[in-house]
Amino acid sequence: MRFIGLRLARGLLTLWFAVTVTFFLVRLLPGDPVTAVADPNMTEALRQKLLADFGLDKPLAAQYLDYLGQLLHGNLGMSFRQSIPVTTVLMERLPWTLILTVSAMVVTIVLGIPLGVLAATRARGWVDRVIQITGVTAQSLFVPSVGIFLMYLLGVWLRWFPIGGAVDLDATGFAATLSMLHHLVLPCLSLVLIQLGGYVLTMRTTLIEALGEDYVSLAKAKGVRPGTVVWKHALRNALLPTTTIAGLQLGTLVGGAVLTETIYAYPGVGRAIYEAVGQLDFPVLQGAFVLLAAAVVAANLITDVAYGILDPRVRTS
Amino acid sequence: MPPSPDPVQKREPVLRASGLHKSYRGGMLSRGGAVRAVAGVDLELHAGETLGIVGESGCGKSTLARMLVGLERPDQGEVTFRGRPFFARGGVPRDIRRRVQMVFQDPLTSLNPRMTVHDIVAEPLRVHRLSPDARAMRERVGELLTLVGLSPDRMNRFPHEFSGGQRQRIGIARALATEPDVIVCDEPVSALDMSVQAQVVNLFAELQRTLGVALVFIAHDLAVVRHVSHRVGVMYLGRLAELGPAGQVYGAPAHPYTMALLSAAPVPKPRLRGRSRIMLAGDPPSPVAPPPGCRFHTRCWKAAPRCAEEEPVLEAVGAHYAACHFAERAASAEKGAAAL
Amino acid sequence: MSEPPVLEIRDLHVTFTAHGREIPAVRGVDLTIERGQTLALLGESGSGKSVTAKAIMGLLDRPGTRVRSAAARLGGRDLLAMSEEERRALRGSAMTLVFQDALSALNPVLSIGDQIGELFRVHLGVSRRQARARSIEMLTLVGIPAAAKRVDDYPHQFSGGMRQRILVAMAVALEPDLIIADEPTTALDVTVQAQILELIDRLRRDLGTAVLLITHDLGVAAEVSDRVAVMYAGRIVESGEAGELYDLPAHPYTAALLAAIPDLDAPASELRAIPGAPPSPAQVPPGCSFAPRCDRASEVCRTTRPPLIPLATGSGRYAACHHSEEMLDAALA
Amino acid sequence: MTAAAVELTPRLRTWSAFRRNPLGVASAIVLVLLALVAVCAPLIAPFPEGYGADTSQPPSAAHWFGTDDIGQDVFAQVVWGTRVSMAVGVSASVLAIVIGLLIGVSAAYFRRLDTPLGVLVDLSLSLPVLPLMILVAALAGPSVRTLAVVIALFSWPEVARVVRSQAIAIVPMPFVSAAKVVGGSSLWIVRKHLLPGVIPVVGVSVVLTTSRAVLAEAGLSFLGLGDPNSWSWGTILHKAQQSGALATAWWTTLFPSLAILLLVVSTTLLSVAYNDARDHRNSS
Amino acid sequence: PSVPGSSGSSGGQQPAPSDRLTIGTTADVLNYNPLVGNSRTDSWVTNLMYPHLTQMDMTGKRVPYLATEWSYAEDGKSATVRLRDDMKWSDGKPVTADDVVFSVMTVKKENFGVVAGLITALDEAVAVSPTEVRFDLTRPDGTFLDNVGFWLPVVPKHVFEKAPSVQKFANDSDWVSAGPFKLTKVERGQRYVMERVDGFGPGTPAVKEVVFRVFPDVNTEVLALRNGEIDVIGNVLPPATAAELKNDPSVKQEQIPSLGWAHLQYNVKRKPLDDVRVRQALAHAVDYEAIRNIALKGYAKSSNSSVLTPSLPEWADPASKEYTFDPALSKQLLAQAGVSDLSLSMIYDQADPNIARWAPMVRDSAKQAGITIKLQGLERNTYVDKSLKHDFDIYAGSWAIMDNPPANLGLAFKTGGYINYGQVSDPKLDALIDQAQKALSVEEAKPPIQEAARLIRDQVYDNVLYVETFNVAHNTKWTGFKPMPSELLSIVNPLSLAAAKPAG
Ligand SMILES: Nc1ncnc2c1ncn2[C@@H]1O[C@H](COP(=O)(O)OP(=O)(O)OP(=O)(O)O)[C@@H](O)[C@H]1O
Ligand SMILES: Nc1ncnc2c1ncn2[C@@H]1O[C@H](COP(=O)(O)OP(=O)(O)OP(=O)(O)O)[C@@H](O)[C@H]1O
Ligand SMILES: [Mg+2]
Ligand SMILES: [Mg+2]
Repeated sequence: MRFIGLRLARGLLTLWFAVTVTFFLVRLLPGDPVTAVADPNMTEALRQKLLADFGLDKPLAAQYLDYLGQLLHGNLGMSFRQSIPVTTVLMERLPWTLILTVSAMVVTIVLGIPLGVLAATRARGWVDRVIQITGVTAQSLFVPSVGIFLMYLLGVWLRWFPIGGAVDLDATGFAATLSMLHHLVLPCLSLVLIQLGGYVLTMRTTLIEALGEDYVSLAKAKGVRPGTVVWKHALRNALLPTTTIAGLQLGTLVGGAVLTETIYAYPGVGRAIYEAVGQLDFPVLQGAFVLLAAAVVAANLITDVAYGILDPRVRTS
Repeated sequence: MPPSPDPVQKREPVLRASGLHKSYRGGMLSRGGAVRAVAGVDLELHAGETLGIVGESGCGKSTLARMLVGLERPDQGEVTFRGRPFFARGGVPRDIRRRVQMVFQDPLTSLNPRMTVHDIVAEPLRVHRLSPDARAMRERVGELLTLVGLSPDRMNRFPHEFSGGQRQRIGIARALATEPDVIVCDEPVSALDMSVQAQVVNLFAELQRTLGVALVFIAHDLAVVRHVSHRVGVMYLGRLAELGPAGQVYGAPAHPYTMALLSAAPVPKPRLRGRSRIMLAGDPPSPVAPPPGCRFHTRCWKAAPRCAEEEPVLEAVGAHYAACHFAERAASAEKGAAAL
Repeated sequence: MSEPPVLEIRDLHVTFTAHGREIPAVRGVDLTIERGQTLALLGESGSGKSVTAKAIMGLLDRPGTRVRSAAARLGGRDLLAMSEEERRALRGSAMTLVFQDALSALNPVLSIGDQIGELFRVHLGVSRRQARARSIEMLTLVGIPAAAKRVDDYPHQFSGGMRQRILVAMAVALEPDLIIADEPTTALDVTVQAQILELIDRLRRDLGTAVLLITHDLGVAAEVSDRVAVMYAGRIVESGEAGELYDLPAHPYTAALLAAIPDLDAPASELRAIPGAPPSPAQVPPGCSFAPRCDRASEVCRTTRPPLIPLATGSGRYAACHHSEEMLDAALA
Repeated sequence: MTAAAVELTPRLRTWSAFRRNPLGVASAIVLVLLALVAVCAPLIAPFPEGYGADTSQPPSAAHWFGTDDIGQDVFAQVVWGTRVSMAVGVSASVLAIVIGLLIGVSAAYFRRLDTPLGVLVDLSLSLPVLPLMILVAALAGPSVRTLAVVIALFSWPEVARVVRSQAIAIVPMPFVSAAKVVGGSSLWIVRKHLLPGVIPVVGVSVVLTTSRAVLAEAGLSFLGLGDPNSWSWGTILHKAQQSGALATAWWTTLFPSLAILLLVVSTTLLSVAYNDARDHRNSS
Repeated sequence: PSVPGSSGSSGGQQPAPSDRLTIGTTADVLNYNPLVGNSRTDSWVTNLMYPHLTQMDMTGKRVPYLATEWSYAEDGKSATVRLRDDMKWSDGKPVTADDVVFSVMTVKKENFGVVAGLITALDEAVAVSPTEVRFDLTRPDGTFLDNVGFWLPVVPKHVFEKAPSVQKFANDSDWVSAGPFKLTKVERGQRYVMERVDGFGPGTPAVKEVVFRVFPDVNTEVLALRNGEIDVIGNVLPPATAAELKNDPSVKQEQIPSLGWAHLQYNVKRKPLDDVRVRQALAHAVDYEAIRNIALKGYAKSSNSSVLTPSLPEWADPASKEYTFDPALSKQLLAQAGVSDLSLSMIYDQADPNIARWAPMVRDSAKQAGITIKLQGLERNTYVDKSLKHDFDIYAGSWAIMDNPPANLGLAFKTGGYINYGQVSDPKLDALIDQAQKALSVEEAKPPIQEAARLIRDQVYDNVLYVETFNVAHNTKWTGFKPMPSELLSIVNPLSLAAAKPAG
């Protein structure tokens, strides 16, 4: 109970921190939303009126308290540029980001674990080297370059996958799902590429470490089959640090997908942030950061749960 | 029997611990209660004397040692050096720090692997500015190394280039650098190979004889403690079960736990194999929730209902002290057992 | 008696390669253990005891490790002639290993029942339920109270002594021919140590298993072993029946060890220490490894390695020293 | 003792293990070469400026990496880009490491600071880095110095965490207690025992943060927040992207991308190799 | 708005691919209220929904759309517009003079948006009949009809009047529109689907459906065009891409004149830029030809250093001469002005691909004249902020749409003009511009405005570099577009899309 309370308190703290940091950062930006919509015919009086409309004429502290107060009511405010609530803007984007990041995460884990195991069990052999180099290389790729390359190769040249977007206009029902997956492949692939390396390398190191532990020797001494030794005895332990990394990444991935979503014209939150910076749309920006912080908090909770399932030392004490 | 120091008992002790308590609470997230590592220990150490402490793993020996050198601040009670309390305002006074030193269990981890032997031994000299210049410092380090039986020309090497016994000598040299009055040794030989152990034990005995420092010698090996100590304390779960002159504690133990300990210790004499031994049941209880009353009653074959309720105090039993409701009877019973 | 010894090892060598250097950790070890017998393998840290044990178990399969021996037989079965799969089938059933540090040897994320039951499932192919039932039996056997309740607990929920008992339970579960116990009590309190040693000894008596007890504690060896082998720098320097060996050591190293033990009954002012330190396994002198520290060492000791040869005195005494006869004579005189 | 004397020092042991790892050695060589290119850029190619007659030419003998849409030599751009990219990477990582080192060590040693600093680090780690970098870079205006500072500002928590976890392993070591018993002050212990102890892991951090900083620099420059007065790999890519030539003039993107890849891969492999070499337990 | 996984289309039969024209755009529609929204990408969509009084032909002359005829009264104090009678709102109500009056008077009353600044002369708008509107003006203003005709979107009075504040009215659902297409579905971040309106006044569109798809990155957009996923790229192609795409047989590019120009402005309030010789020195230190040929790949025309560009041939002054690129002359002028080691900073929007291209060229050519120019490529908001605050030495930028010289020059060069970034303050210039604004016809306005333009050129109040020729790409499967000048109209204007049809 106390544990849960602490986690929650920590989550709230994280949220508050993100809100505060971004609130002030955003307001430190040069110019104001009104200059962003500047048009040649605007007069100074008009400008002031607009500022007042946005509530930007009040002192910063008052704006901040207002914002926190609204936030407590779950109100993220209205977008400056699009006259709709920020929640609407974000909620339209969030599902896509979740689809993208979660699928990338799942694929990464599904591929990363066996590759890590392969590298660790063949440590210092050529298989290990190949996996390591590939992993590191993939991790070091620059997203936009990869994106354009993949789209050119698989989209324009081979015509296997569509260019940009998230789902076809005409697709309905099952076809819509298929179309969604079809559009998901390329952006997901880029995200997987850049994440996979980290996973495999961590898996490899922790598994090599686990394979040197006494409990692995004991399992061997019990006559357990080599495969079982790796997959049952060593892997369960090696998964613990990997889980932490996965949790950390899941949280930051949402924000980290900015480049990917922009290049692939994928309608996610990351792109909304990028656009909102350009438009100085403070409420959307802040809302997005609150959302991302919430994602991090949620990811941490998930990690804790996963940790509990994997590690009885946590579960039973 | 080690040479007995001069009639010490009457003189003012160099180090006195009274009513020491120390608990550790777990991290912020841990549930259970605090570990009560030391729960009420009183000790006196006289100049030139060796006080041995034995006890099983986790009974609080190291915690006691750390409090005796001022590394840890007791929750309750205090440690005084020649009558001056350790924790004045703002930490341990520098001169007391200088006078009370420590030798650690693991010779390797207690020496910084990135420092040369010279730097390690010179560290106290630097901290207390005991050497006017670098040359004097080298000379002093050389002297100290010679004193512990190491050749001074190896002082520019790193600890890992030495064997276990030699490393422990480096640690001892460091402890001697400030010319302390008291050295607390926390299991100084447990990590050593059996063929080297004796070298270090001998060194301690000799240093004490020549320099007259008072030693607190902690170990779990009964024989080693017996070998170096004038007086011996037996600890169980954070408390002293028995305390007294070595000969008496070993020869006529008053506390059942001391008896069990002595009897369980393996004897390197195959011929004595068949002897009757006291086999304790179960494991030592957790220090988080020590049993009420006498802490030993859960495993004691002599326990009576009273033991579960009333905590025995350390009181004189003949020439030494024991904390047991049945101490005297135990002492006589032991004689009977020995006769069997 | 035509019954073959439970374990027979001839000329075992183990060499590690690390940083391009060869470390001959074990250099020609012979071991024989008869049924129902306890052999204590004594020796100080780094002398190669654990490596020997792992080599016998066939656990040294990581790259950079070379294991070679002239003969290796377990109850008459030739381990060298077997396939890896056949050897695996013997591990855990015909020969078992008890580790020193029970906490690190038990898998923290698997329940005790799962870890013990695995033995039955791997070797007997029984169902999960049966394996569980057998695990409870084993826990009861080694004296874990309320075994049925605790079978699903995890290692961290047990005390040190209980964990060690669980390891012992695993070692005896399939009534092996040979139990190798690698310092099974070093991490434990004396009072608990006595319990565990007693337990192993009782099971040995009941099952007639042979035990290879690895220890560096002369006291422990004296308490439980029938025979003792003393290892120094990767070799066995002396072996023999326990009582005889302690009374009349035929190797200066054994003698020095015995002399260095403080005696409870006779607290002397000065212990007889052995000068110097054991050699690093990567750097062993050409002759007798003990020669640099030996007060009897003569020229021949520094140049010629003494072989482990049977001694005239006593039953099955062996020693590897150019001066053993001298020593025995001196002691008897 | 002769036996012990020949044992290698940990440093030498690491070095000898490292030398045996072809990947690590190759990476180190690549990094040294890149550093040389950065330092000697003026000797290798003239600073890319002005315009040329041959616009959008594919690679040829005259222009190894081709030319961009205003006829500048891409090879020269990449060479000079090495300078800025590496400078930003290295200075950002140095800055991040100084901050991370201070905070990590303080958190590990001063128990009372641990919780607040730990929370600060955790919170900072949970912020979405790239979007925030975009914000701050927009705020500060584009220049090489801004980039370095911004990147450092968001990279230190990672370093602090690594440093703290290493330092926290050192704090309970008996030699630290020994220094205390001997009378060493907190400052003394931090200076003489903790800092030297965490330097090896910081070594790994340096390369890793550098590579991350290079990627971050490329990302920010790509989004148009780079320094327009100097060439970095990200700037080259940004210009290629702006000219809409990513998909057609492949050479304008391929070579800077490869340069980024080369640097990041070699730094990562170097740190992996270094870590492997340091881990004596498994280096058989 | 749709949620992933839910079925997309409204059901019914799917249009065949050739019935659908897909247009790539780089941003979402931010505001569906045409009176407020002013981004180019917003306008593409709202222009198809809300009619304007007039459109433009390729020379910038106004052509009829909702209005059929328009004229000023003799005294210039009022103007009359006749409307066509066959336009209907999508809910069946006719588009009448009331709607026009409502639209313009709301803007005047609530004082917002682009139009507000253009109708300062308006006193009152009156619906004379359902098809005739009269604007009463407070002073003669020859720019009024051009401005209102082109910029004012006409919104349905019966819908918009219900909003308490039209300015705050989001208009984000249940649209009532009167253009050739009506908005039927919005998937923010992805696409906007518009269906054709049968019986659209000027003629029913040929294509059944127009879809705008959002691609934030031009490169991706180009790939999508080549892949056939989109038929038209709404945005102007970067010159390099246009040059590359020339070789692609499946892509056709329409050349659209720009109504604006790219230019350098010097902060005349700052020393030594207050000295005309220094400004002239700077003007002679720019290699105009190179910028047009290299940075713009030849997709740019010279404006002869005049603010009257060739895009508006009616106004252009053939006598104007472009500044020569002459570093020697430049040095000489500087020496005359007594300036040495001139070092200036130049701000520009780093996100503008063309300027980012030629800004270094300006720097490099200035270097030949011994002038140091430090580039400050800024993030857009910072750039706008600095421009408005006149915080720069040299401002590099481009005007988007300057469709009426008297009106535009007033904003850009009259003392205190809102976009008078260079802080020009020249009484002679002010007088000339005033005179031109009062004139009711081009003939009348031309002499003073050409005089003003010459003054601007000679005093280097503005240094016009070029007028871009926009390239808008579409798939060769489509034909029949009616291009109009400026990026705002290009081929995505309502009349063009209404006329577009599959080729062959
Ligand atoms: N820093 C600490 N934090 C929490 N618990 C501690 C700490 N130090 C010691 N303890 C606990 O206090 C108890 C006594 O520990 P201590 O180290 O004093 O025992 P010990 O007698 O020295 O044991 P050993 O023989 O194993 O060295 C143990 O239960 C231990 O777990
Ligand atoms: N995997 C390995 N790689 C390299 N050297 C090894 C390896 N395992 C053991 N050694 C070396 O072999 C020697 C013998 O080790 P072993 O573990 O058998 O000693 P031990 O007698 O069991 O000592 P202890 O009493 O400390 O357990 C040691 O010097 C050790 O360093
Ligand atoms: Mg201890
Ligand atoms: Mg061992």
